[in-house]
Amino acid sequence: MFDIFIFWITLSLNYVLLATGLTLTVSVMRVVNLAHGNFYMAGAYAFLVFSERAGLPYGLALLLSVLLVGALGMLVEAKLYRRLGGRIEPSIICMSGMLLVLEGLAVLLFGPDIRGLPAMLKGTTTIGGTVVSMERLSVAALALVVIAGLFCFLKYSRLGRSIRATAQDREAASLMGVNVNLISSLSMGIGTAMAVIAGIQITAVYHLSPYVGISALCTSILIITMGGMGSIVGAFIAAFIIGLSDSFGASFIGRYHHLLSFGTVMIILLFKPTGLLGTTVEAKGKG
Amino acid sequence: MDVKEGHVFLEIRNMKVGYGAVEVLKGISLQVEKGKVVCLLGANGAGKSTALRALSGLVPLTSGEVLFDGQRIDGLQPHHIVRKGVIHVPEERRLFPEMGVQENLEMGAYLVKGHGKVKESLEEVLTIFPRLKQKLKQQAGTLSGGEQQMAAIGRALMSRPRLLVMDEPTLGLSPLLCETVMESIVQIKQRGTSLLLSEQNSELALDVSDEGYIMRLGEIVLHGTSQQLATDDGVRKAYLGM
Amino acid sequence: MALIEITNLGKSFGGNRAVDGIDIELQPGEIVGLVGPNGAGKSTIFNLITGFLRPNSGTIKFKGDNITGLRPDQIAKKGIGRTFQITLLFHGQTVLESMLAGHVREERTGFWQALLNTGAYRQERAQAFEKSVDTLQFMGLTEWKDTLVNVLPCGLQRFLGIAQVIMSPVEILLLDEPLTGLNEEEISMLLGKLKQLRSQGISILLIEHHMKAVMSFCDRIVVINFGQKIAEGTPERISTNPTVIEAYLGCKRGTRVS
Amino acid sequence: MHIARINSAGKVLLAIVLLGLLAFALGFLPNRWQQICIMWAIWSTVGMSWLVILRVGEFSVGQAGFLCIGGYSAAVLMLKFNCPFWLALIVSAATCAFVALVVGVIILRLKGLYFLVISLVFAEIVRLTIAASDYLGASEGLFGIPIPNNLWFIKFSTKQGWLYLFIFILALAGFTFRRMEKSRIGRIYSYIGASPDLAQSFGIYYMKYRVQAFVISAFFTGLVGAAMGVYLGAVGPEGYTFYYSLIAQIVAILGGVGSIVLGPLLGSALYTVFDEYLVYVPGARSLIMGGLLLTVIFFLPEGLVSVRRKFLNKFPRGFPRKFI
Repeated sequence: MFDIFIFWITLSLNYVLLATGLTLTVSVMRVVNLAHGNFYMAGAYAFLVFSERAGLPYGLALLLSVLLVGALGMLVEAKLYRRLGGRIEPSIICMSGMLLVLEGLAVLLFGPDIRGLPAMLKGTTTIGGTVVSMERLSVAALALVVIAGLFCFLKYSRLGRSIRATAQDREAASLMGVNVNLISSLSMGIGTAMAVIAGIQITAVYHLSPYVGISALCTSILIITMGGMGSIVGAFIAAFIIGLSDSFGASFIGRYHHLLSFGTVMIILLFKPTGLLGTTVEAKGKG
Repeated sequence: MDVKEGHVFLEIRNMKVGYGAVEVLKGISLQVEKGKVVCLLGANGAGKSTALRALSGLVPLTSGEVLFDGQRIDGLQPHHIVRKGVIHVPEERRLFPEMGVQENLEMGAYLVKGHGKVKESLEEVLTIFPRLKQKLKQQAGTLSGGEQQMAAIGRALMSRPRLLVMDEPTLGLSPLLCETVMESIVQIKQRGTSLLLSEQNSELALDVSDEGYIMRLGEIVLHGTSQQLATDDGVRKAYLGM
Repeated sequence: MALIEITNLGKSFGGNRAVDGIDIELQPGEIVGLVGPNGAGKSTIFNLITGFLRPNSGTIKFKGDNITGLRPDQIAKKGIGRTFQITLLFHGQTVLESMLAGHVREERTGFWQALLNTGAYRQERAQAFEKSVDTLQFMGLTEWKDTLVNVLPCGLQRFLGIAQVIMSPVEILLLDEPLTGLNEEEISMLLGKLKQLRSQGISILLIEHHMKAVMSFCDRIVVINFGQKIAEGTPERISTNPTVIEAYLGCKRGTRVS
Repeated sequence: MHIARINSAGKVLLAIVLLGLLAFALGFLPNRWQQICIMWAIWSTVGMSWLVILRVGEFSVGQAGFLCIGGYSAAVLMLKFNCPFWLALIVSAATCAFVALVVGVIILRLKGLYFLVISLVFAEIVRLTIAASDYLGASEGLFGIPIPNNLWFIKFSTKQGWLYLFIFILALAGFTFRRMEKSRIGRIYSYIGASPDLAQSFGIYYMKYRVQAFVISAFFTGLVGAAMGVYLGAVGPEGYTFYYSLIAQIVAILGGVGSIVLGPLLGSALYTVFDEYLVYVPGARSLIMGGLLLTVIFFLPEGLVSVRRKFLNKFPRGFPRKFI
């Protein structure tokens, strides 16, 4: 029981990372980045290369893969997405294209098989008389640190503030002297980096294959639609709800817990089409 | 700045702007001298907003040039124009709704380096708009219209503009609030900032400004000192078409 | 009985009262102008009447029926036609194709008949076609009928907007700034068409900033400011009303200190 | 303008006979090419169905869900209820239409991004739920679906028979969509896609037509899905991944979204030929399809159809809805 509880916390915190990353890109780009899940997958493979093939220590490998894939995200925003002028359909198609390219590359380079990722810490420890795996604890701790760091960055730093400003009113932000194009790339980069961290940690607990991107994408979509697109606090709450269904659900409700998550989101949308805390991208976009 | 009074600070030469086939501005020219308040008057749809938006780089020009302090600024991106000291208070305020008032003001000082300077500017803004003092933590989206306008002007002042461009600062405000806003414009002018403002409320605008331009259907139809314009029948004509 | 009767209409956005207790009445055959400075709440009133927004308070009656809170399409079916301030277009369609949209609500044949191209459907289609050709002729757009709407000159897009609305019988037209972007010649042409429509028994409620046109064209003018009605009356009386002049020109500093 | 032009019955008849003969002739191609033609017909139909939803202004990434429901319905009906093939096809398609109705009423209230992402999640949830059900064979899926009885000269034990069936479905879908596009229904859809507000101001209740389009699209997708399931003889959750939803999008976009029939036909031809020759290199398929999508969106935004259009010097229609 306690074990599942720890698992819930671990999973949910990583879901927060994953979904906050997507929220960040959505609120600045106004389009859901369909390739988000595949950046997550790509990050995990990058980590695999750095830690196993290159034999780098855990922390360095993590940092390198975050930087590498984060930079890739920025590049995609600056070189591909921006050329489409913010129109939704072409952007979605572009992102679907990216999704396929990343998946294809992963299959070509690493093969379609399932792999495991090294854990940050191994072994177990006891908390209050219960044995808990160090792996899960460390994963939860790292996620928490990153979330707190991101939160402080967005809340208190000059750059973080300009990201929020750009998300709330792009034009007004440019009138404050903010280079909104740069901010867009940066948000995409940070959002992607979040996905990478979540990817490395979640796939270490589960498994990694070139096809894990879609389920990560679906999870993060469920979370951000439930929490309200663009709302980071909403994403936080929703991540814990979806995490609840994904961790406890499997043991208490049975194998239909996905349906449960989906049903919950549908019911919330039925009564509040903008999600729990949505200040909706839609409403802003359409004035 | 060691530029003397009377020096032409901003110059717009034959600015044309169009959206698709529609020509919104049919070639307007105007000048703002250093330390002066210039108002751009006209009824709805005359093209005032478009002129100001084009000036600060939000809308591309079809032709013409904009010179600020002797340098061309047309074709630059908005944030580059801001860097030169031209600050635009957009129509309908456009505060960042989910940020507090203080954060909004600090966003205004985005380009200002140094914590002390920002604090100084904040103090200064709060002496101009003492009402904002109690509202610093309140979310900007929940302010009343008048407070939002004050916050918007305050936000623009935070970066110590050389030229302040205001688009319809009294839009949707009650007469009493309009006057408060106009008082603040006088104060801003006294601090040596040049102003270019567009207004529907011509009586008030002419009262605080030195010079006025009157626009109609994308053209400037009248130009003169504020005293001249205040007594001219052309103003009434441009507005009411009577 | 009044054609449209609006009582105590109110609408707030956030804490901002955009429309604040407005009463307007429109008699059959009347042309009423709705004027006021930018942001006064005129377009909001239109959106409330046509169901695109739901009022917080007040009722809207059309020929005695309460239509408050109905959907836009239900209101349109009752014979209330409207145009939009920013001309909305069916991008990618020709003028003639988009004209047919205005006739849809008149058509009775259903999905299967349209799919199977039955006689009744064909007949109705021919009627719709004929009607749009006539209407285009009336609005002077015949030569443009195969042009894509988005490449149509801006002024003519406004003509098309009105043409689409009158494809089906309407009793009242709500026109949101129909003259914006038109040149003097087009303005007098459009006003001529509107007068013809009125002689066919269509009432008009009009938002417009072109004061000259409003003054010469409307039977009655309602002036709105800050979401409230500040004056109402014939054009002559409105043009000399000091409150109205103040709303447009503003007042001098210091003359109104409380 | 199509309204004035009335096709003479003779011309239509001639076209049908010619196309029928062409389809008949396809049955004598080598096996591999028959296979390609089958896939071509399948993805053309799915692409067309996808476009119907795009016409009302929504971008669906959930077509895999309906293929999946269709395939599984047919499999269950034939395996567990000994239902005849033809009945199974119809019932499966109807099931999809019904699911679309129920889901559509909720999710079509959402606009733009919300609809898009929820449609994606919908398809994935359908798949995961099926994979969780023991009755539906869990992750193994259902297999051993019986080969349908012969129909007249069409033998379902050969590729030829299936080719004729899929071409028939394609023709049915193509005919329906073509007629829809040319009739008032298609116009109403594009009115709604172009500007829902304006359409509403003319008395068009847009929810009704949005749901209608969604249901029609699901019906045809389900029909193809059912036939495809029986054709392959097995259905499994691994078969109906997100990639299937993307194929619908890929064929329509490759071909060009301006033309509801011709676009998917062209796009699907390109796709299936590519697919047939790439399937043996794992990963290459995704990579090349992704690259193709990016190429099209940046260099040929109107799709293959526009190549023809450019020659005919017509205005391209482009995406039907201006979003922001």
